[in-house]
Amino acid sequence: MPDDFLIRDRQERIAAEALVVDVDGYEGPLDVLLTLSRTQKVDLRRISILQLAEQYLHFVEAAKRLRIELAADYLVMAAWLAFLKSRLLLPPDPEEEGPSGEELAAHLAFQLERLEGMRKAAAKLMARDQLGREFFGRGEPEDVSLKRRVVYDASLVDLMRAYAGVKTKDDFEPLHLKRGAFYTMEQALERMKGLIGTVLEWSDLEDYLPEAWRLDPKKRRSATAATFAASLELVKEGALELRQADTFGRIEVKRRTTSDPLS
Amino acid sequence: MSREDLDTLFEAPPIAEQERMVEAILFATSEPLKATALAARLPHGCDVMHALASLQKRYQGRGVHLLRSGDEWAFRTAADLSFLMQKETVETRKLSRAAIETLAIIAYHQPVTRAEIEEIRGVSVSRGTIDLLMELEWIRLGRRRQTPGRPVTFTTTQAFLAHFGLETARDLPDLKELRAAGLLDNRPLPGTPDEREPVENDTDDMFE
Amino acid sequence: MSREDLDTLFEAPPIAEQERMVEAILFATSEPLKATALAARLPHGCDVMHALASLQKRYQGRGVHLLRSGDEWAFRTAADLSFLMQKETVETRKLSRAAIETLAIIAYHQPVTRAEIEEIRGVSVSRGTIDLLMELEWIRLGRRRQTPGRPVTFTTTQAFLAHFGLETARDLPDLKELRAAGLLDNRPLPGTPDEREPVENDTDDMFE
Repeated sequence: MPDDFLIRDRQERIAAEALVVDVDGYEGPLDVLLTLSRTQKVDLRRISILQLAEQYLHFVEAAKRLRIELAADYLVMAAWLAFLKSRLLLPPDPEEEGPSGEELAAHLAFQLERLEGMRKAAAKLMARDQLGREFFGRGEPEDVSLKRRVVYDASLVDLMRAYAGVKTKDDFEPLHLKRGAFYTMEQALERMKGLIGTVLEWSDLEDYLPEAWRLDPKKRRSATAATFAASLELVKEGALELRQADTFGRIEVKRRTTSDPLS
Repeated sequence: MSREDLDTLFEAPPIAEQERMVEAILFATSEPLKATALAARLPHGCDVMHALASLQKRYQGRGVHLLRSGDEWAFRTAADLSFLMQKETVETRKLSRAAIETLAIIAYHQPVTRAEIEEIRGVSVSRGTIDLLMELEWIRLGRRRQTPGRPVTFTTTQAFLAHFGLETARDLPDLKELRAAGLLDNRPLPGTPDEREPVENDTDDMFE
Repeated sequence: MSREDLDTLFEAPPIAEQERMVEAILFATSEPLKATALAARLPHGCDVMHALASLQKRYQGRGVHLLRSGDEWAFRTAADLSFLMQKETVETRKLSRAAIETLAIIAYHQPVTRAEIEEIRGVSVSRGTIDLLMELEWIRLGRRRQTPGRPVTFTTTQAFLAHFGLETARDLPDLKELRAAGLLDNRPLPGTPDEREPVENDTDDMFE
């Protein structure tokens, strides 16, 4: 058989078969070289690149004879190895430029060792404990509920400017008669009548001014006058008592009770 | 061979190991498990109830508890930490003019009643404005005014001071100082864009 | 108010409480969480790294472990209990030899260009292989190489580390040995210019 010289023993035959499979599986010429190198049964660092080149060239020859279609890069590798082989066999030509055959051979050895190193590392990586295979995450994660929070942004300057705006508002208001600044006695009487039921102790008349009429001095004056007039009216009716300790002193009011003799 | 024979033939793992196993299964499972379902997944001879009880004890006071509901068991977040399970999305909004004015008046006049605020602003204060400021915890109810009707007053809060970087509300600049800072004059007309932006930035620096 | 003032104003919860909180958050999720994401969910002033470290210690030897991958943390069941977990095992597509080798080359040589992967394997890398690894979120695009053509590079991801239970890319099996043997060096074919030279420092990014 013409191919017999290739297949020297059983192991090599198996290797050759693997090669055919690998060609189909398209693992590339470097893969073929790595597989072939194993037949040398030496450390990759001490491999004979010359021998490997010959093995590879035989492999390509055999493939051709078996009419196995080889991809272009296998043939490129074959051409390169043929060149390398000639470099290694012939004495170095001092005239020639470029790397020596030894340098090229060393690099090919490095490539093979590196590929093998990566394969071993890949195997170790895949042999590690893996998520979803050896170790597992939380099977029933608890939902994180989304809560939308609105943050209101206001700076101190906003605050002060707003206050300044409010305080100077009057300056910018168009001129008009402010009728609202007068609190009538009728209004005061209405209010006092509603409140006297609660006034069991002497208390300051000013406390009975309506809320909205306390701060503005003009409005306060109007409200005080009206409330005082209304109180006098109520005293006349016998519903209220009124007293003032001294001139310009506080005017105090109190509900008049029946047990309380008129003073 | 009887069941008893099997029990002695295959020794059950030590209880600590059983507890680890139950822990791992309950952690990884996608639904609460019945003790019987757990037992089916454990090596022969394990005492599931014992393992569950000691696991439950181990998680006492932790961030996660082993809870039983009916005859099913599951790990659950400790109830007091449930607030951590909420993810907040934050949206920043500017306070409305009504709100910032109301807040300013409360800050400067506290304690102040609603009627007084209305008097100063010259417009009524909506319930919503007060509610918003309360919700922000920038204002709170003060003592009732000891006047007829005993109206509630509003004051600002610690959170207000913290937000605006003030030590006390007394640190707020008075009208004279506001004027000196240029905040009282050149007030933009309502509805027109404020052209004094650069001044605002200047002022900002003073307070940050 | 300065940051320091705030720190003293709002006191952080005690460390034991911080640990509980981290425990609850990590227990509730199946995805690894970054320490920064954890910190964002904890009250002000918490020391997340401290809490994580003491939590990790607490779960040593338990049925569930706290694993770190990159700067992400997650609880995972102990690998020695995998025999109990058949129910949880997800049937994953078996990776092709090409995909496994490509992944390993990217992991050990990152950041690495496609041309470099091809040089190492001695065969072209199919588009599908890269796509598959990207889809698994085990690899991602790194910075472009600053060489002519500015080729894209590939690096591994946090998800890759998490899947293989690696804390960092430094923990890859045999990394030291491979490096000592010079097998991770970039050694160009003699007589060809090394296009990676200007950015050699890049190569070790992931490992330092």
